[in-house]
Amino acid sequence: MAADGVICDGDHLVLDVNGEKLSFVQKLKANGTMRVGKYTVSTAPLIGAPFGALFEVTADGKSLQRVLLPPADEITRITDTERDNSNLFDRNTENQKLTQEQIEELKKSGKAGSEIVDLLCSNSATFEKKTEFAQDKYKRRKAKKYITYLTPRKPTARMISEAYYDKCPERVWNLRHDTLAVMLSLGNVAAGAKVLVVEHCLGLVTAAAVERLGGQGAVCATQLDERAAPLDAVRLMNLDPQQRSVLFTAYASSLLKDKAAVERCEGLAAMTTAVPAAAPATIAAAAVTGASEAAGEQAAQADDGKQQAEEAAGAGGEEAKSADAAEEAMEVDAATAASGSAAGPDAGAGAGPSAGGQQQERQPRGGDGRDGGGGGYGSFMPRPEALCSVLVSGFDCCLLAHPKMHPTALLDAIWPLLAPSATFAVYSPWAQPLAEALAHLQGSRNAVMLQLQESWLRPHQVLPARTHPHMTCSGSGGYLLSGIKVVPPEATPLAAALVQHLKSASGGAAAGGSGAGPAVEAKEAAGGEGEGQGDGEGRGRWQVSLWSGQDFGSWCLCLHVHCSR
Amino acid sequence: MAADGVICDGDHLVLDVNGEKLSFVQKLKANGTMRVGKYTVSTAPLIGAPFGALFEVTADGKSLQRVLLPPADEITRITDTERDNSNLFDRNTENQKLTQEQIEELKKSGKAGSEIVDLLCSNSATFEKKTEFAQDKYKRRKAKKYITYLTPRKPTARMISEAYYDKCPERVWNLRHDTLAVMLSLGNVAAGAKVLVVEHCLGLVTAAAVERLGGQGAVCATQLDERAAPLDAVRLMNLDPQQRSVLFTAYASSLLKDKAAVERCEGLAAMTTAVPAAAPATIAAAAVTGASEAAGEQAAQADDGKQQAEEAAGAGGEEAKSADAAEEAMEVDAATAASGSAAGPDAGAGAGPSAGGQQQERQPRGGDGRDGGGGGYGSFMPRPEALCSVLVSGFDCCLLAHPKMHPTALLDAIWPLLAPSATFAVYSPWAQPLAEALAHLQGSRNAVMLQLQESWLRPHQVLPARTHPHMTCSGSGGYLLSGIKVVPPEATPLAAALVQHLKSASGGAAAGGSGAGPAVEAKEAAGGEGEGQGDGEGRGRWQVSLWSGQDFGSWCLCLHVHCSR
Amino acid sequence: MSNFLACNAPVEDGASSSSTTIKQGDCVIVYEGINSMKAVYITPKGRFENRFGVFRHQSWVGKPFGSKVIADGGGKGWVYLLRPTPELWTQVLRHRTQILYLADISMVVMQLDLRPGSVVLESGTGSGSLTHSLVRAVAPTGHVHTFEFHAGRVEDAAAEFQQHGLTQLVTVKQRDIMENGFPDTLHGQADAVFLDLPGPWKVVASAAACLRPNGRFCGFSPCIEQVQRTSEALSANGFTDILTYECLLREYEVHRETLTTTVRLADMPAAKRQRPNNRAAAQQAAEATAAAAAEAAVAEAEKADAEAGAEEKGEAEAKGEEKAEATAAEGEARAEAAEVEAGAAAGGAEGKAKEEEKDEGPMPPPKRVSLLPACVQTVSCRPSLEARGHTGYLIFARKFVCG
Amino acid sequence: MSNFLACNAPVEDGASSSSTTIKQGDCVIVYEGINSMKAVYITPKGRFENRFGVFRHQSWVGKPFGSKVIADGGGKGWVYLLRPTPELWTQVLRHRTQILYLADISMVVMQLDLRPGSVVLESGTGSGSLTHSLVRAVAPTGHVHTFEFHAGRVEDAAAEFQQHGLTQLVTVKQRDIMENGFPDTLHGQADAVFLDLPGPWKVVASAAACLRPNGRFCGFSPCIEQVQRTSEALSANGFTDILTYECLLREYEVHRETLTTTVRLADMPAAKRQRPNNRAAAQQAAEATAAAAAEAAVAEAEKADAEAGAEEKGEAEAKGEEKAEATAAEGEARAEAAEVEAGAAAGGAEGKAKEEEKDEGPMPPPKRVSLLPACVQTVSCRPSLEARGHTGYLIFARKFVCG
Repeated sequence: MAADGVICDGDHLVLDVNGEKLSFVQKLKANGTMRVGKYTVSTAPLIGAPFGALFEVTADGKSLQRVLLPPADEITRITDTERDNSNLFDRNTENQKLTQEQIEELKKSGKAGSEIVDLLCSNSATFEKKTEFAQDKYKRRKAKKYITYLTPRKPTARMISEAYYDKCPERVWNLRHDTLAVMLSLGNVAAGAKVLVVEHCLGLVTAAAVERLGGQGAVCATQLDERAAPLDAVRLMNLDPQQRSVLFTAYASSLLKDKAAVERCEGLAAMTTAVPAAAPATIAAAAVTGASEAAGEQAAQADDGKQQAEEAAGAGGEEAKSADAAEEAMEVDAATAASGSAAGPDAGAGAGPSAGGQQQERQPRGGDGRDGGGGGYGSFMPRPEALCSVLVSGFDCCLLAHPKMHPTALLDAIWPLLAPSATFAVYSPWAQPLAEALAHLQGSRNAVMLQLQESWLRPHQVLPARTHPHMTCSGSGGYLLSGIKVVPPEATPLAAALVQHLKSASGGAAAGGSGAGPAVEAKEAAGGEGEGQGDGEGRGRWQVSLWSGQDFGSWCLCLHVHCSR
Repeated sequence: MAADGVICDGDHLVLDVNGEKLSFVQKLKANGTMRVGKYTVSTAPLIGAPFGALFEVTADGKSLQRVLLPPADEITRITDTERDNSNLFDRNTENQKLTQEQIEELKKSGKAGSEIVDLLCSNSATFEKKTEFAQDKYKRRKAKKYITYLTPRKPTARMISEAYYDKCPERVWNLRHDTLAVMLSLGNVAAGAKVLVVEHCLGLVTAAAVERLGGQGAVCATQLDERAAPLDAVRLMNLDPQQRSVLFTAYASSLLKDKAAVERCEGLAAMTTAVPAAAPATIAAAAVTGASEAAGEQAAQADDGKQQAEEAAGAGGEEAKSADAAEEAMEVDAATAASGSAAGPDAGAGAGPSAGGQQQERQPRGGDGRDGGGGGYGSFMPRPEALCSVLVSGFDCCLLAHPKMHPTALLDAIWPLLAPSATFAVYSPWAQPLAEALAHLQGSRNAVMLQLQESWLRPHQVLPARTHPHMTCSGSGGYLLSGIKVVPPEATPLAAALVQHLKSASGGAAAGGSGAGPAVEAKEAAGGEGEGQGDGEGRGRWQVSLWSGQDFGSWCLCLHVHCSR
Repeated sequence: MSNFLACNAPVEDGASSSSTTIKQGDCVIVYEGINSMKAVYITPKGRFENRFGVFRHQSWVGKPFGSKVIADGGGKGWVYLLRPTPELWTQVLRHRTQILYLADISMVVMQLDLRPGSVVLESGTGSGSLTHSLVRAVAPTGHVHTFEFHAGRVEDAAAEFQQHGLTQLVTVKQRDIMENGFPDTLHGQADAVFLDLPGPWKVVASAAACLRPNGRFCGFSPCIEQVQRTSEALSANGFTDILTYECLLREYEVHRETLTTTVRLADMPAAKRQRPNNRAAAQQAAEATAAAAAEAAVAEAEKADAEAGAEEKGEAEAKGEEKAEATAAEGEARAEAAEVEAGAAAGGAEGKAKEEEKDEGPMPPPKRVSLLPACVQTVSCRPSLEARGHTGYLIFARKFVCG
Repeated sequence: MSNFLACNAPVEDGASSSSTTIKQGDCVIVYEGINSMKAVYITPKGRFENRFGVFRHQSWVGKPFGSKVIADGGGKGWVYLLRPTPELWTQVLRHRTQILYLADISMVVMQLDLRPGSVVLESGTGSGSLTHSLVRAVAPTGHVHTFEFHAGRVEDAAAEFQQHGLTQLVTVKQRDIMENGFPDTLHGQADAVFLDLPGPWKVVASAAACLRPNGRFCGFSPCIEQVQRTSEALSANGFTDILTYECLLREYEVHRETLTTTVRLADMPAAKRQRPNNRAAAQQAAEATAAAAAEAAVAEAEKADAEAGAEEKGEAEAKGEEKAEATAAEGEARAEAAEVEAGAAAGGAEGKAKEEEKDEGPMPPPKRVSLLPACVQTVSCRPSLEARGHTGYLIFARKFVCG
C-alpha cells in the first residue's frame, strides 16, 4: 500500500507541477477540471490513484496520462539553475531538422512531451556530437519546454508549508518549512502533548501541531482579540475526525479567566468539579470563533495592508471561472471570507458576538466537514476533559507565530497558561523583537535554555560534473526564540505555583461572571520581582505590564508610567 | 623577484604557523629569537629570505630550516576538520613498530618532522594496507603532531585583518577580512581618493585604506573625542614614507570648524589663501594626537571593559620574557600604552592638551619610525595641500567602523565633510543600528544606493573523496550599510551647496578663534526639511539632532524635546 | 515506563498532576546552565552532587518538572529540574559516535513525513540521538527499526530505550547494513528510511525494497562525493524528487549595548576636563544620588544585592559556558540601567544640585534628562562568532509510485 | 581621459573643483532608482530621455557629481548624477557574459593582494566587470593584462576601457587561454592571476610560469567538480595555501513596523464594539484632531504634501524595483508616525473630547498617552526573501617560494 493512501473524491490536494510549482485543490471533484500550468485538464484520472503518483499532461494539453515507470531521463524535477559556464563558446549552433510547424503538429497529435523531446534529440544534427553532459543539458532544456509533469500530493503540513512559502511567503511571515520543523522540535510537539498556539501564519503552525499529535493530546488555537485564530491550513488537510478532535479554539482572555477560576477553588482534588462551572467563558468564546472567523479574518486582512485586499479582490473577480479554482484556491478562500461579511474592520466588529447573541451565530462554515464526522470546522469546541487538563496542568508546549504582536507582550500574556518545564518557541521574521523578548526573559529568570536562532537552508544541485548549490535560494526563513519555563523553589507544589501565578495575574478583580472583564496586569510574581496589581476598571482589554521599560523602545516609559502609577 | 620582496632587519612580520595560527612580530631583530608554536627559535634564518618562504621547525625545536621545495605530501596547511564518517569501524588498530622512546630519540636527533612522519608511515604495519585516502589521513594526523611549518608573511592589511580576527575578534568588533574587502569596494577606495575614516577597530580600516592608496590621495584618521584614532594596524605594516604620507589625523570637530571657516570666505578662488588662516585648528589638533594617543587609547580601553585591561596587565607581566614578545606583540602594545601614562580615564583626560600646552607635548612615540624617513608615527600632521583639498572639495570616500557610536549620529556628524557623490560604508557587528541609520538616511533623501548587507563567507575543504565545507567556521563578519551622498537641485554650484551645509551646521556661532567651540546642531538643511539652530552656549560637545525621534529608541523623544525646545 | 513521551503519560487524568511531577524512575534533566546539563534517573536512595552541593533524589519527588531546587543542608547551590525531551537528551547523551543536531534532526523528521503510526528504518543507531526524535514522531502507534554495526552501541542504546520506556516503539538490532542491507522481513513495510553510513549508496537498493510506494528516503553524508554517488544510486533504483539540502542553525547572542549618540568637541580643554567620560559622569551622578532616589532605585538595589548573593553561583556558571556570558552581560547592563534610571530620577530633584556642582561653569540649569542624550540603550543581537559551518548533506528522495 | 579613477584627476588641484564637477566626455551614472541606473557619456549635443522628461547633457556640465537634476522645460522628472565607480559600473554595464558581483569581486581583489603597482592577469575579460575593479586596485602604476576568447567582446571591452580613460592601465587581447596559456612574454611578470574559465585546471601550469614567487592565484568556478580538478592541478604545479571559499552578500530589507503590545480582552462585547481596532482608532483620532494639533503636525503635513506631489515619480520608481518598496514603506510609516504624533499631541488637549466621544461608556478620563501603549514603532530589518544562493567557488593559492 502506498505510504499516503489513495486520492478520493472530495479530498484536498497539493499539485506539484514539474517539481517547481505548488498549488492547492480543495475538495477534488471526480468529474471536474483543474488547472495544471497553462493547461486545463480533467480531474478524473486522479481519483483512486495513490498520492504521489506521476502524471503527464498530454501534448494536446487537455488530459492527464499516468506515468507508471520513472522517466528514463530522470527529469521529473526540471531545474534550470545553471550559470552559463561556457562563456567562451557560442551555442546558438543547434541544427534542428524538425521545423516549428512539425513540432506544433506533434503537440497537437496528443503525443507525450517526453516523446517529442526524444524526437527533437534524434533530429538534432549536433546532439550526437555533444558530450554526455551537454546532451543531458539539451534534454533538460527541451523537457522544460515540452513536458508538464504533475504529481498530486497529500496536503501534509510540510507540503502546505512549502506551497505557502512558494506562493505567498509574506502571508505566512516568511515562515519556511525548515524553520517550522525546528519550531516543532523545540516545542517538543508530539502525540499526547498539550499545545498552545497563537499564530498569524494562515493556520500553518496549528496544522503542523495537529498533524504531529495524531489524535492524542490537545491543540488550542488561541485568539487574542476579535480576529479569529487562522485555520486555513488546517482546512487544507484531509484530517479524520480523530485527528481533528485534538483541536479547539479559545480566547486567551477566557483561558486566563477560567484558569484563575479553577485555581481559586484551590486544592487539586476540587478541580474536576470546579471546571464545569468555570468552563463556560472559554467554551462560549470558542463557539463564537467559528461564526466570527470569516469576519475576523477579513478584518485582519484589511489591517494587514492593501496587497492582500487586492489579492482577494482580484481572486473574487476570477471566481466565476471555476476552471481556475484549483490554481487560485488560496485567494478564493480569502474572497469567500470577504463575501461572507461586509468589508472593513467595522463589519468585522459588527459581526462579533454580543452577550446574548452568541448561540444563534454558531453555524459551521458550509460544507467544510468533508466526511460528516464530528463537528464542522466552524465549531472547534474544546472537549471538557481536554479543557480541564490544560487548565489544571497547563500547556506543556507553546508555539507562537504572531509577529505583529511584540513577543515580550505575547509571552507575558500567555505565561500563566504554561506548565512548568513547558517548551516554547516563538517565530518572527525579525531578529530584534525576539532579542528583546530574550533579554526580558533572561532578566525575569522564569525561563532557561533561552536561544535565538535562525534556520539556514541550502538546496544543492547534484548532477554529474555540475554539482553546486542552487544559484538562487530563499534568503530567509525567519528567526526562532525558544526556551523552557521554570518556576522558583518557594512554589514547590504545583497547585501553589499556579495559584500564585494566577493571583498575581488576575489581581484583586472579581470572578468573570459579569460581562466586563477585569483589566489586569499579567506581571509575573515568580522570582519575587514583580507585584500583581489590578486597576479594577472595566476596560475592554488586557494591559500587559513590562518588567523593564527598555524592552519596548520609545513608548515603554510612557506606558510604564501610565500603567503602574 | 618575489612578489612581496625580502625580509629585512627591523621589519614587521605576520607569522603563519601550519596555516592555522597567525601572530605578529614587530621590528624583527636579526639576532633575536621568537616564539613559533611551542618552540622558541632564532630569527636569523628569516633575514634576507623572501616573504612567504617556508620554514620548518627542526625536530629538536630549536631552529628553523628553510624548505625550498613544496612538501611532497602537500600538507603545509594542516587542517583537521573531518567528521568521523566511519562510525561503524573501530580504528585503534594501528601497529606502530617504532616505540615511543624511539620516536623521542628521533625528535632529539634534530631530524625534520617530515622525516619522522615518513618513518612512522614506513614502520606502520597497517599503512600499506590502507586505502589511498586513509593513508593521506594518517599522514595528516601524524604531520599535525610532528611537523611545525612556519611562513613569515608580509603584514598586509589582509594578513593583519585575518590575524586580528583570529586572535581577538572582539577588539576589531568582529570585522572580518571579507567584510573589510567589501567595505573598501563600496567606499571606492583607490589611489587618489580622499578617505575619511572613523573607526574603533585597532586601526585596521585606516591601514587598509592607506594600503589601497599607494601614496596618492589622503586618509584622515578622525577622532571624535579625546580618544585618539587607533593606528595599531598601521604601525604593524612596513610602510615606506611615500605610502605613509597620505595619512593624517584630525579631530572631527576641527575639520568641521575649518570647513566652516573655509566656506565663510565664499567664492572658490579665495580658498587657497583662506586655508592657511583656517587650518591651525585642525593642524594643532592633529599635532596633539600623537602625544595624547597612548593616553587616549588607554582611556578607550578602560572604557571598553575589564577584559582588555586584564589583557594589558597580563601582557605587562610577561613583558620581561622578551622571547614571548613576538607571540604577545599585540598585548605588549597595549601594555606599552598603559605604562606610558597613569591608568584610568582621568589620566587619559589629564594627559590631553590644554589650550597653551599643546606644543610641548608633541613628541612622537619613541622608535616607531623604523626607517627614519618622514615624521615618526606619532605625528601625522596633515600636509597643507591635502588638508586644503579635503576642506575645499570634501572627502570622496567615507569608512566608518566605530560601532559604539550610533551610526545615525556619526553619519550626521561627519556629513558636511563629505563631497557630493561621496561613497560611504558603515560597519557594525549589529544589524539594528545600521537599519535605523538606513531608515534615517532614506527619510532625509540625502543619500541614494542605500544598502544593508552582511558578508557571508564559507571556506571549503577540497580533498579527494572528502570535499565539504569546513565543519566549524566564523559565524559572522558583521554588517555593512552603504550609500552615496547626493545633494538637492537648488544647490547646484558646489560652493553654494557647501556653504549652505555649513551655515546650517554651524548655525549663528562665531568663528572658531576662541577656545570654546559652539554647540551646534548638525541638522541637514538639504531638502528643505530641517532648520539649523545653535544654542550658543559653550558646552564642550557636539549635539547631533535627530530628524526623526524614533531612530534612537527610548531616549529620543526626551532628547528631541531637550535639544530643540 | 518512564516519562520521556507525553503520550506515555495518562493525558486525560485531569484530577491528578502525577504526570507533571517527578516520580521514581523518571529521567530528569538537571540544568545548571545552557552548556551544563545532566540526565539523572530518580532512585529511592539516589543523590546528585555537583560543585554547589548535594541533592537527594527523594527531595525532588513530587515536585513539578521545571522546578528550581536548592541543595540539601542549606547550601547555596541550586539547579533546575527539567522534563526530558529529545532535544535536551541530545545535549546530555553520552557520545558513542558523532551525532546529528537539532537542525538536521528537525529537517529529517519533517521531510520524512513522519507522523504517529509511521514505520521508519534507521541505520546506524550511533548514539541514539536521532532515534529519540524518530520515536517521538511516530509514537504511540508507529515503530522505529534501528540497526547498528557495533555490538556495544547496540547494547547501550537498548538499555537507554528500556530506561526511557520506549521499548514498545523502537527495536534496535545489530547488523551490518552496508554489507547485508535491511532484513527481508521489513520489505514493503517502511514509510521512511534514514541512512547515516559511510557508503549510503550501497544500501539504496535495500531501502527501495523496504519502502512502500511514495515512501521517503533520507541519507546523511558529510562529503559531497558521497552525495554524488548516493544520488546516482537513487536515480537507478526508482527514486524520484531527489533533493539535496544543507541546513544549519545560526545562533545569535543577545546583549544590552549602550551606543553613544553625541560627537564631542574634544579639542576644548575646559570642557574636556570637566567631562572626562559621559558614562563615568552618569555613573557618578547615579551613585552620588542613589540614596536620594530611593523610590526608583530601592527595588533595583535589592535585586543587585540578591545578585551579589548569587555571585558564587554566577561565577561558577560562567566557567566554560559561552552562553553564560550573555547572562553576565545582562546583569551588568541591568545594573547600568538601574544607575541611569536612578540618575534620571535623581536629576529631577535632589540630584540637580550635585550635578550642577560637577558641571561648574555657565551652564543652563540642567533639565531632568540632561544626562540622557549622550547615549542610547538597546538590546542588540548578533550571530555567535563561533559557528557550526557544516554537518553534512541531507539527500532526500521519494520512492516512485509505480502501481 | 575620463573620470573613472580618482588618480586620473588632478588631486592636488585645490583651487578648482573641476575634478568634482561634470565635464564633457565624462561618464555619468544616471540614477533613477536602486535598480534603475544608466551610464551616460557627456557630449555637447547629448540628450538623456526617460519617462520623466528630457535632460540636455549641457545643462549637467559644471554641476557637481551627486547632484539631483530636474528635467528640462519644467517637467516633474528628476534624476541623480553619480560619479562612476566600478561598483556602479557593474550595475549598468551591458552583459556580454555572466559577470561577477560585489562579494566575489571584493574577495578577489583583497585575496590577490592587489595594490597600486601590481601586475595582474585575467582571463576571460567577459563583460569587463571585474576588470574595472582590478584596474582601480593597481592604478596608477600597475597593469592589468586581460584576455578574451571572443573577438567581439575584446572589441567592446577595449572601447570601454578607452572611453573610461584606462588605456594606460589595462591591455585587452584576444587569445584562447585554455588552449594556449598566457603569452610567454608574461612569464615571471605577474603578481596575481585570475581565471574565470570552464577549465581553469588547464591553465594552472601557465599561471605558475607567469607568477612571481609568492604570487597569488585565483580561479572562479561554479561547480565543485571544477574546483576539485583545479585544486589537484595547483598542488601538482607548485602552489601552496590552496583555499576554497564561497562568499555572498546577504541583503537586508529595512522597514518601519508597528508591533502590538497589548493583548485585548476580546470577549467583552461592549468594549469590542467601541474599539474595533486599535490602529484604526488611533488613526481616526489623529485625523479628527489633526487641525487642532497644529504645532506638532504642520511640519509633517507639509512633508506629506510634498510627498504627494512626488507621487507620480514614486509610483514609477516602484515598478520593477524591489528596493523601492522600502522607500514606499518608509513613506507610509512616516505618515503613520505623523498621525500617531498628531494623535498624541491632540490627545493632550483638544483631542480628549473627541476621544471620549468615541469611547462612550464608563471609561476613566483618558490620559495623554492613552493611545500609545497599544503598539510600539520600530525600524525592523530582515534578510531579503529572494537571494543569490550561489555564484561560484573561489579557489585561492599562492605560488611556492622556491628560490
